[in-house]
Amino acid sequence: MNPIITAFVNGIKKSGLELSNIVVVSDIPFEPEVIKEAGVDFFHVTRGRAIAFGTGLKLGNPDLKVVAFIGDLMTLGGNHLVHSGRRNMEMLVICVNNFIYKEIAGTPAPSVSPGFSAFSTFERPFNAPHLANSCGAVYTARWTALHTNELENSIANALDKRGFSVIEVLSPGPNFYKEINQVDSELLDFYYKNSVTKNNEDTRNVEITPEEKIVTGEFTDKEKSPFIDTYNAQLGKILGDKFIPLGGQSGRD
Amino acid sequence: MKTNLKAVLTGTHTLSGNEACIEGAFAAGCLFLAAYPIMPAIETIERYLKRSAEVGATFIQMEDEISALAAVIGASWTGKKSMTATSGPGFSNMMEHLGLGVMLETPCVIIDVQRTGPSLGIPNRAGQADMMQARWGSHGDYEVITLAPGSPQEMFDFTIKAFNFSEKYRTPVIVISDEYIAHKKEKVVIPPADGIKITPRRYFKGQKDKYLPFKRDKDFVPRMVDIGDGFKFHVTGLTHDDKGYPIMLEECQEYNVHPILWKIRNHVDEIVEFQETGTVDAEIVIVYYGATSEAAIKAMKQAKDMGIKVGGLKLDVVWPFPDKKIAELAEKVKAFVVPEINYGQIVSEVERCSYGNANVIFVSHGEKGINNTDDIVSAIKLALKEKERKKGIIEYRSQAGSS
Amino acid sequence: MKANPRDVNTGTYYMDGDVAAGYGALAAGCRFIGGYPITPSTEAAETFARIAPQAGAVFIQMEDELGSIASVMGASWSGVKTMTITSGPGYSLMMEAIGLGAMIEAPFVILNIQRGGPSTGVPTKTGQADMMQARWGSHGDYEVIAIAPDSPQELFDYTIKAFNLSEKYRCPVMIMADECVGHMSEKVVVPPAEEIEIEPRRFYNGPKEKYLPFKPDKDLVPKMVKAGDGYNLYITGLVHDEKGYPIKNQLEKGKRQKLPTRRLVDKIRLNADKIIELTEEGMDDAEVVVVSYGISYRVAIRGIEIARGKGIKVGNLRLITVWPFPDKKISELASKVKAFVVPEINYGQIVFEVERCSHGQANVVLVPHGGAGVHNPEDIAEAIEYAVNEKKKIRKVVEWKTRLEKFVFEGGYKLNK
Amino acid sequence: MEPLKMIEKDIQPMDVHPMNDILRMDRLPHIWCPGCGIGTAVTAFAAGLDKANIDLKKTCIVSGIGCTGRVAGYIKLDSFHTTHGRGIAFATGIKVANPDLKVIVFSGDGDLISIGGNHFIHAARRNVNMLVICINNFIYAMTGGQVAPTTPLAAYATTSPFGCVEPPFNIPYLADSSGAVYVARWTALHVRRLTNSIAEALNKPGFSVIEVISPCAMYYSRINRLGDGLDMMKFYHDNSEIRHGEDTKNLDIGFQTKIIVGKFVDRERPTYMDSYNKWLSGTKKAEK
Repeated sequence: MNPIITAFVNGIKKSGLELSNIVVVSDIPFEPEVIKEAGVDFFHVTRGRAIAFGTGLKLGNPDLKVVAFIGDLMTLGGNHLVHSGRRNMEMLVICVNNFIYKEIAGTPAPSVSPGFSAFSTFERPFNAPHLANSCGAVYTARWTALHTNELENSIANALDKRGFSVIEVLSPGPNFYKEINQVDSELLDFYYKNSVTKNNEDTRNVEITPEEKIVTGEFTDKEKSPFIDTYNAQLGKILGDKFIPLGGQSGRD
Repeated sequence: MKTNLKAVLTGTHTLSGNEACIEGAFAAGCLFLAAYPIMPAIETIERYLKRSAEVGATFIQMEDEISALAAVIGASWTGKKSMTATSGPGFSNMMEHLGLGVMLETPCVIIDVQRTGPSLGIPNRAGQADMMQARWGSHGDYEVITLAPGSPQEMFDFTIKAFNFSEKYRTPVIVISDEYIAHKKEKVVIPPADGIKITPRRYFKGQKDKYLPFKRDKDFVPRMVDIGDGFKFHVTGLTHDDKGYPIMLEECQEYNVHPILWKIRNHVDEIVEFQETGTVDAEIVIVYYGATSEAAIKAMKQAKDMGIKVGGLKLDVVWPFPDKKIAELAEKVKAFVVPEINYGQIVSEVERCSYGNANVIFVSHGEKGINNTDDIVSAIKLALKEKERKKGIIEYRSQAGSS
Repeated sequence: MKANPRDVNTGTYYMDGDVAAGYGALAAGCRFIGGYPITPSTEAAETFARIAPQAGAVFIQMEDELGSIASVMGASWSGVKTMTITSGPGYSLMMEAIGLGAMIEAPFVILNIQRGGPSTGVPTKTGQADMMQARWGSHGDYEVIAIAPDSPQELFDYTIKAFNLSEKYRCPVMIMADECVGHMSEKVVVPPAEEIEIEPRRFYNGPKEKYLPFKPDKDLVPKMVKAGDGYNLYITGLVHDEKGYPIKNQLEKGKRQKLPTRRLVDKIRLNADKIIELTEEGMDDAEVVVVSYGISYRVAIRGIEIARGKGIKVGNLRLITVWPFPDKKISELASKVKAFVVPEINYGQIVFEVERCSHGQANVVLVPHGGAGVHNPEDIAEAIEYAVNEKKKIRKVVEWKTRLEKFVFEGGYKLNK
Repeated sequence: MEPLKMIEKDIQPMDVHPMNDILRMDRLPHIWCPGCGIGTAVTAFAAGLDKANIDLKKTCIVSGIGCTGRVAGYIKLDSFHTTHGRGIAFATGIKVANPDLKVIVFSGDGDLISIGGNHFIHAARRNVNMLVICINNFIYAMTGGQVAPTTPLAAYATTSPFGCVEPPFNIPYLADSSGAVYVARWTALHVRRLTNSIAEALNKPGFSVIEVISPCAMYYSRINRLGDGLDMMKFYHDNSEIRHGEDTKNLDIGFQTKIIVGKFVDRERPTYMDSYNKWLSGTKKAEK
């Protein structure tokens, strides 16, 4: 099984949350067996819209714990990422990044995702943790597919946070259905040799460049009022008793 | 107009539909592609990238399909023939900019490699369910030209045609193929460069200060200039006058939008292309396009062997629809059989244009996709059996498919 | 089920159509609207934002239309009734997601206040040119329900009905109003809650382990649960089986492969008779029938009056539900009447459907209008007069040359003074 | 002193407006309300174009939708008024297809940062050579005063009738963290500095962003009872502070709080076309 998915499932278990309350929204199709084993609800939506879909789930039922998987390197869904960060929408985003290997290795990449190998190898990737941090995420981290244990802990920590959390995972991208179970040993070896863990590093310094080692770690961990709290506080202030706050079962039929 | 010699790979090659499409684009003089990778259109982008350096063409992978088409329209105004390639979900995302392309009257080509829908559907299975979307997908009134190739060779030819149409009528043109043709490898003959007819861009040749970006010629098509040639023109997606300045009046809306439709509607006869086989004395005519061509041709043969008088009408240009041709055939034949890999799209157009003069039998999706020869043959038999003139489409549902 | 009194602002108002739609949404029990401002639909979003928090509902302005419709579908699966509000350009952006909505069978409503198009067009003025887009705009095969209200009161009533239909058939329902209706101020009566009929969500009540998210009932519509209720849902936009698990392409092996997507179209097509709502008037001895919808209907009434004044027998058919299209009704009428006259604020959309369903038995005359205004009733009356006098069967849609067209292209109208 | 110099140049005989070469005089008067800051920004832009000493023939301007989206229609360059939020994507196509052109995207906060946010961050990441001028008036004005991603917390708008509940974007920070090479912020009051900034950025290779804080007298200040355009200008005068080189993360704007302006980022990074050409020559070599 893909180490990220395993780490994710273990991470949820470590967090001690009620599994049935967790909803995973993803633009990558997971194997149904994985979801069954994890015991969570799962939505596979159109490319790039996982975060926006998750926003609706969260506001429709504020008791849910939403996890969004994005596997498109924030291309289609970049806007939803920055805006949800700004709102501090309570959700965990796991961004699976398969771009880097090709960027750095400089050699023809293994065909982790057919068709993607030749594209835009000259483009600089996002510094995802920094971007997330700059638009307001309360928790950012980066790990590789090799750091399964750290990733598990990180997922458990992030699920504990109230606010928008982003974990970037460098991995062969499960862009297509069949690849979800495959991991390249060559790639893991590459991660092993080329990454260094620096917790609490300023996100400005964690950009991935061909010259330097990949910095992994937990970078941001701050407290900020999540969207629903801000919403309830502001509207409660103005509307007083007339306002029915979000959360609990109050607003639902 | 001469084509870039390096761009034309004269000779006989074994190419997949997607590859042939790009060769066609290069032969037509395409120099810009903006796209976002999506199954099953990826090979077009790969092929383009592989060949772009020697052709001198530019490529950019945009962040989504919305921006891909926006970039294509922008690039087209710099004077480069531009295109994008996508599949269903991406095509849906492009809908807003299809409208912009129509309103700015920008020549560009969109390749839609259809897959099974709706939504994410089945990415590696062929479908033909974007046909109506190609015509009606964007808001507001417009007409498009859509070509439906049925083989890699046609992918090559039609892509060139698409560029020519787009330059001639200053409009986005859609080449709607599908996963089957896109991945099918076949012999493709690429003629010498001087044997390829290229329609040049209709440039404005007059005085700089006299240029009006939307002043129409007699055929309702306005003339273009390139950015950076000093014309200092303005174009807008708002309803505009000849100068390209917005005017929010009913009269201007009529003035602007009606001719955009006329430039296609009044030239339907010049645009529409189809291939007829044995329709002269046919009792039944199979109307087909794209991936179902193979099965339809096979079915035609089988039916003929059984002694049935059956003809075929292959739609090369699907939009604008060959209304007149269908209406004319309807008066002669007993029924139309329309196989499609969807649940009824072009068949309703056939129904419309047959004016109740012929029955319309629809061979739906079929659980066999493109391999539905036997379904088509059975449908032909059903059509023959049906003595009454039925109102509405008769759907042939294969035995295994009925539940 | 009756509406919740908390959601219903009972009373008689003088309000515009957009506002009425906002009131209607809340009365229907809408708990979530994800929207993005776009003229001329913004007032509906503003209204909902103002009245929602007091009823425990929420309005969020998303970053774009792609986000707003995705959030709406998410909220729908979280167990609440949802809607999004937009106009042409935003509607075009939503196309991909509408396919997802059809596929995951999320009930939600889209309010589209149409404006003059294509592209940015005329944002502040009316149009009816998104009608075909509503049916065909997303890739792949699916069916939707589309309703065309013609007054603020109807925007209230039919917003509620749209919610009811979406819950009943678990499909996206479009309210295809236009700028004229959206910005028209009229009397709107909001009835007491007990007079408003609400369709509850079709929740599944059986044992958890037996739940199959896409196992249909007899009417081909499956039952729903809420995310987070422990059903271990697997919902995907890929073609899926009853469990919701994606199915793979097996066609390469040359086998037959039954696709469950058939049900998505059948659940509407086979229930079409129950869904379709029409009004007709003066049909008994009609020689010509005017088919119209939305604001064009109200203009057509005047056109018909003029024609009737000249002694022509005209029937008036109004499509309240535009999709699914009333094939049978048109076909039936076609065998009785001489011609159909279709006034619509576009250059021909629904008219082609009328042409299709008339099966060559009646002529079809289109009275077009490019948008940014409504028809001149005289044009409609003249088209009726022409239609009744035309002896030949014409094998195409006759496009009536309107006064506006003559004025602009033949009357020497100068746009730039 | 630049606007003055422009006038001097054309001072005799004055039968045409000094900005005749840059503005489309046949489209005036413009649509902006009294007290709006967009006109000021356009004037500064026109002066900046003049000062930048670039070939105006090879310059084009792209706008999206909105009040600021109309700017392209008043500038006498090759000008494009495109769809909502897609100005940058459209401009990317122009720039990549013809790298000789100078491309300017002039649009509003809702257009560029809300619906166009994705194109904004991606173009910055790619470092596509263009200048983005973003008018920030804290609200969607064209549609009648809806909440924007720049509306300060607790400020009122028609779709946040009980106060905005979403923290606003810090546009310079977003641009900086996505990779823009030149980031500045001015208000509509800082005409001279804005002009200089525009001229400077026009000659800067790479993705440059200039945010212009502008009063919206019709919606933002009316809904929030902040007076008219002049009152807003007074507010900017009293409450803006120039801090060049300030760390972009400190540039948040609250409701009627201090506004820090200045040039914050000015750095070098290979542009998209640089990387593209480098890559292209690499592949060409590899083929040989």
